[in-house]
Amino acid sequence: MTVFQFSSPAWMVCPVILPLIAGLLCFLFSHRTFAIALAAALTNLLVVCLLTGQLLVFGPMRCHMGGWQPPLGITLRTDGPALLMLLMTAVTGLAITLYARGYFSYRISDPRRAGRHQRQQRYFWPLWMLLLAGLNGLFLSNDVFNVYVTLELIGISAASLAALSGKPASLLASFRYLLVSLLGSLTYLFGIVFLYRSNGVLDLGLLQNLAANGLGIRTALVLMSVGLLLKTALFPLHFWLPPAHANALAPVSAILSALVVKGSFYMLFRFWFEIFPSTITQPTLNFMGTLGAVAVLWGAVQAIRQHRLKLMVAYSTVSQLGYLFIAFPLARVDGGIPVWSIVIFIALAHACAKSAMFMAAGTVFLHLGHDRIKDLSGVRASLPITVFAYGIAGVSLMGLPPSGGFVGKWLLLTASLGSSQWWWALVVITGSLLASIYVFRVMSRLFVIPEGFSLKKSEPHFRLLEWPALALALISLFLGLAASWPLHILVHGTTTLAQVFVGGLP
Amino acid sequence: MITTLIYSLTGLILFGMGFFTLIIHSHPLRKILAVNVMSTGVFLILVATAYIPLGEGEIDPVPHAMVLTGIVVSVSVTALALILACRIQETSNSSLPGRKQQGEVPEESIR
Amino acid sequence: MNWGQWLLVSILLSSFIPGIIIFGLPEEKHRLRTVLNICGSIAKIALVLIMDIGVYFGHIFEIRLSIIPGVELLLNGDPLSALFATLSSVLWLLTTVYAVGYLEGSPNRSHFFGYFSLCVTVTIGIALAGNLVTFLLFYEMLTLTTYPLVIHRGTEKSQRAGGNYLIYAFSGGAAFLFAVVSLQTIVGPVDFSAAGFPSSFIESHGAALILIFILLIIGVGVKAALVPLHGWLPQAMVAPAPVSALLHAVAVVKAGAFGIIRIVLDVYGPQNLLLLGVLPLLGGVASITILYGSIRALQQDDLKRRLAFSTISQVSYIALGMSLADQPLAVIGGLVHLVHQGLMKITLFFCAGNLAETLGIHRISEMNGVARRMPFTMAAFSVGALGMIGIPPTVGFVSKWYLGLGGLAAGNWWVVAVLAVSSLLNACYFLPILTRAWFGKQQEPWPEEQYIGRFETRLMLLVPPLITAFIVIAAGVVANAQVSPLAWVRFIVRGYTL
Amino acid sequence: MSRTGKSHKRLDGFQRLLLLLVICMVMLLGYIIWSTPGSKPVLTDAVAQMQEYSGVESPVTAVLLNFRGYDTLLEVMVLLLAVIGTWSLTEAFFPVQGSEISPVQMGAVRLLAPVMCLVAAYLVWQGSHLAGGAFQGGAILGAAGVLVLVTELPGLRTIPVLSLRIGLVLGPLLFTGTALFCLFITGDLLGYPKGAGGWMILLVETGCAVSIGLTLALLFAGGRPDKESIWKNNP
Repeated sequence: MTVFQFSSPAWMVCPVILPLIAGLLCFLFSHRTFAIALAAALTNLLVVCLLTGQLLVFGPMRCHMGGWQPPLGITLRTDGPALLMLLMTAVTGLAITLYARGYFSYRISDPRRAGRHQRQQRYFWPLWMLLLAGLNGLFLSNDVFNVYVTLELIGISAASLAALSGKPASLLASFRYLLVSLLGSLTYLFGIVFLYRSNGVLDLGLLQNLAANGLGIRTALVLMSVGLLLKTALFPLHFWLPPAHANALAPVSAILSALVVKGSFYMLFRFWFEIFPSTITQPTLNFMGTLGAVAVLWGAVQAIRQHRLKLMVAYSTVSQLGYLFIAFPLARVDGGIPVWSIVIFIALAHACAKSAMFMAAGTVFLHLGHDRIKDLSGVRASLPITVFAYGIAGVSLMGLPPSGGFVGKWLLLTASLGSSQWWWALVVITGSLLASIYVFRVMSRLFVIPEGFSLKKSEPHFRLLEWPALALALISLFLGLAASWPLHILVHGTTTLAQVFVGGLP
Repeated sequence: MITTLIYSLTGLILFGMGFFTLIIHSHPLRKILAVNVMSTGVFLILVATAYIPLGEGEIDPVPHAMVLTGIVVSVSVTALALILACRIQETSNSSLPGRKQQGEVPEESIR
Repeated sequence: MNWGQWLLVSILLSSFIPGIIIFGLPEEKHRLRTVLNICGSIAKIALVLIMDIGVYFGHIFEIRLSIIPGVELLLNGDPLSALFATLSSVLWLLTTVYAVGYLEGSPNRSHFFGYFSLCVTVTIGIALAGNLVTFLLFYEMLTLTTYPLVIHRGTEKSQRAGGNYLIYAFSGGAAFLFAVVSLQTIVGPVDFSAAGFPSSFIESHGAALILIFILLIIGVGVKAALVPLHGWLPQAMVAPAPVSALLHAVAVVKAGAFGIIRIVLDVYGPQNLLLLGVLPLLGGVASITILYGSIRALQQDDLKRRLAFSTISQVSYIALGMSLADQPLAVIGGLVHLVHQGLMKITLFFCAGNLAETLGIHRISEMNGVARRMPFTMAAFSVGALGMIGIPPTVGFVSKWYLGLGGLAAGNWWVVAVLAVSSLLNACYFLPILTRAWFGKQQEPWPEEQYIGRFETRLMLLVPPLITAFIVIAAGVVANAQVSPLAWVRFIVRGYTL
Repeated sequence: MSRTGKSHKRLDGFQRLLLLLVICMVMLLGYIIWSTPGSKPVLTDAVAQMQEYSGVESPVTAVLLNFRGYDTLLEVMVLLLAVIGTWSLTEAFFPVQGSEISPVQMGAVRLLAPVMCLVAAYLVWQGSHLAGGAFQGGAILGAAGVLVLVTELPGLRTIPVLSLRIGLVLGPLLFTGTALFCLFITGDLLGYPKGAGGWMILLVETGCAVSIGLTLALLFAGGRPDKESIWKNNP
């Protein structure tokens, strides 16, 4: 059948449909849900690898849903940035799936609350699978309204996941998260209204070709951007993020911090730099950069001030998201760094490092029963791998070589100094220094083995908790050495306008 | 044309009212209702756009489909948010029996 | 890959792989761990010697790995890197032997030796780095790998010291990163080469290049403990003695000094620096550091702290030599002091560790008559101390001699003055220790006498300082021979057109 | 009641500022809407042209289930997601005590429920050529479900949980299954084979209507069912 040929664009639907089916099955059956989810995550990774191969051989591809060409139908398409995001999701997702298994089975082994934890696990898998489907759908989508639907899919499943722990704090945080996410997507939908009024099409490819600069388009862009920024938690709109991320179960925190915020950011970025690059003015970009800079510094300072490990990691997410926006004002540097590569790099490195860090924090929490930073001494003795993973992830967050975070920061620095906008470079450097403070504030506790400390033998369950975190941390580390790889994919497959920004690479 | 405009402006005002309420009120139920009013406003404008330039009784089906989708999403989120609000009330004030007094969520609980 | 590239990789791996294996070893496997360590370090010395011979006969060792455009990892074996690599690998072997003896019976040894090996890997990486990006990579990694060693004891005090160390080191790293990126945007990717970058840039970007030079020096100056960036070093004395030896003689401080050498000779090039007119600045900072370190050392009663301030002072001789970069003799003096200071300082730290470990002596005031109890240790200590003062025929004399000649050749009388004053100060803070130890009378029992056996202390603690002390004298005596640090440094300097 | 008193309080400074901002925003957007006349949607013509190939006569249904069927597929998942989310949060709670139900209510529900089911079925069926379809039908079904729930009628409550789950998943699974089936037949996800569009859409709509109705009713129930079935051991 032609569908199964290597060159068939129909492979593109798999990253959406497979997790979708897995989610349904996980909901339907109460046994073997992990097996289903694992199978879906593995197949997803395989298919994404296949899509990457496709991209390298054939270039960007499109798949028309139902065979209907735009403007009538919905189109999925793969290009460099989309595929990198898909790869990021697939790899991180697989690790998180394994980690979640370890996490839940460890908690269920505690007889006191086994029922509750069993229930959490029961609903975690379908929610997570549907979230995965939503994320993949978002990255692949080439239709404004379809993006809205996937955003909703992501938003609702993410909020439900955040509420899963059932503790009052997490319920409150998740309620706020749900409202914010709904508000964000409503604003986005409002933007679609203006877009549709002005142009009458929903397909991104068609919108891109319209040289539209009218009032309607601008309003649409403003509204959609505000909606997406709310979901991305850029500085003044970040208030919902730390409690939601910090109070969730550890695998959920990893998912939220590593993947979910990236989804809306990715769309924002697409709109600004691929679909409507001519509508955006440099002052706007500078404004976004300023917000990003404030986010970097403010988030880091807040992270330093936290007393709980998970809250600290959550604030670090606020800070790290700021770097993504500092890339904005640097996008138009003549002959400079391709902005796609900067952003993609920071996003990839952050996804791996942050999920590893949240996993490590979760393991520490499970081990000690709390995550107060001042009482973390001696963890290294019983959880050496976790502490190691935490350290490596921290290296990437600090942007030390040779991690992926370093390459991202290097690109940022080169772009800002190359265009004589040295103040961005100062912010980046200061942010890294602050990051080193909050990372090492915890690290120094974890590392120290106080005198008279008796070694607790770690339980066998910890294996599934420790190794996925380490694997992700190592990936984030070696991402820096293998940096030419993602760039290769990026250059190979970007749609025409994006190529303007990627131009200049070999 | 003027009909469309009236619908659109009404939708806009609903959106604004909802937004204002959403920000100033701390009560979860009010927040949920506010968001619902906002989404109604957006849907109204969206439906109104379906009607714009044709005038021959022909309508654009795409906004209809979008509104339908939007409504479904809104229903789902509202349901989830309501139940979440109930859970918050239950856990934050476990002395209250059951869920009879659905409106009685402590005000300071959400801000 | 040709054999030269394999050689470079295996030089790094010879300590990296043992390090990784040691991390995985259970705590109880002492013997296996020791065997791994020793084998690794012997293999490394052998490999580095092969490289030295290759470098001497003009073979080019080079590996490039392009990460992104403008960022390239480059490992490069040139005479200068061969010098530092040889020094590090030889001293690593001795320190490893010493550390095995020193830490016998203490907990968390897998952890310690794992990071110990990584630390040396990174130091060799610094030696072999062929451009600024690679240097930066290993330079930052050095901070990360030494941090666990500094806080190894796990006490509140060591944590504070570790935190301070990190703040200094990361701030320096940040300045360095900023400077490297700025430099690259101006002159493009720079490999370390004898010429430096084209001098045409000086006209167009003079002020920026001066600023970048200052930032670069701040970046490496933090590790080289130039005043006022030295604050972390005395505090880091809370670490175990082998770590202090490593920090002061082999890895951290030397990495900073080596960075200064690289920046002056290979990144900017002496000619460019003369045009920019920033060398006197470096010379001034170096002189202040030399005098300040010596004066502070005078005030210390704690033996290790005195040695620490002495390090601050002595390492700046290297910077002083570099500040006269247009004078071959001064450059020779500075470069050779890289080796000589390492040998002398490691001897002193080994001995201080022996005193602390065997008798519990930490303060100079407790050292009365200790030479009668531990004659060999104190003999080694004396050799090191005399070397520091610069008494012939030790190696210290050789470096100071060349530095002074360079200063005279440049017509800078103050260089000689600085050298003279600092030698005087060196004598002031070392000679009292020696007199106390040799001629003082023991008044009270040793604070904590732990080892009583056939020798004055454990053999593994005794042999390394004796060897280094021997080298300190031998390398001074045969300085003019065919094979000596000085000869190699001359070989290096021949490669530059000064 | 006491709570409503709060809204009569005078607005404080922040709130006034906000009000002003909101009014400005509304006026600005109103001006934009007023000043930018909508362009003629490109899509209307496209839909009209392709209508005959879609297999249904109603343009809205054609857009929903054929041209933009992928959106609808995801949207059905959103509904299911709401159920999963609520089930993960809490247990179902039966809102009305048995004793409070009046006989009139009982009788009315007994009469209404079957009629509503009938209407729902009709709505689904007529969706192919008029206004109507799975969502409308599902909404009526859901309303019927709610009515049954608030009385003591056995209806929904005796259904075992597994069947409930199957009912909930039925629509989405049928939809996905159809989409994949089409993928294998025609090479396009949701690309209905020629001539088969009509009945396939009807099949999907029926399944979805059932699931949507069940979903709405269960959302009303407000949580996951008990071990064996819903609401067995309520206070």
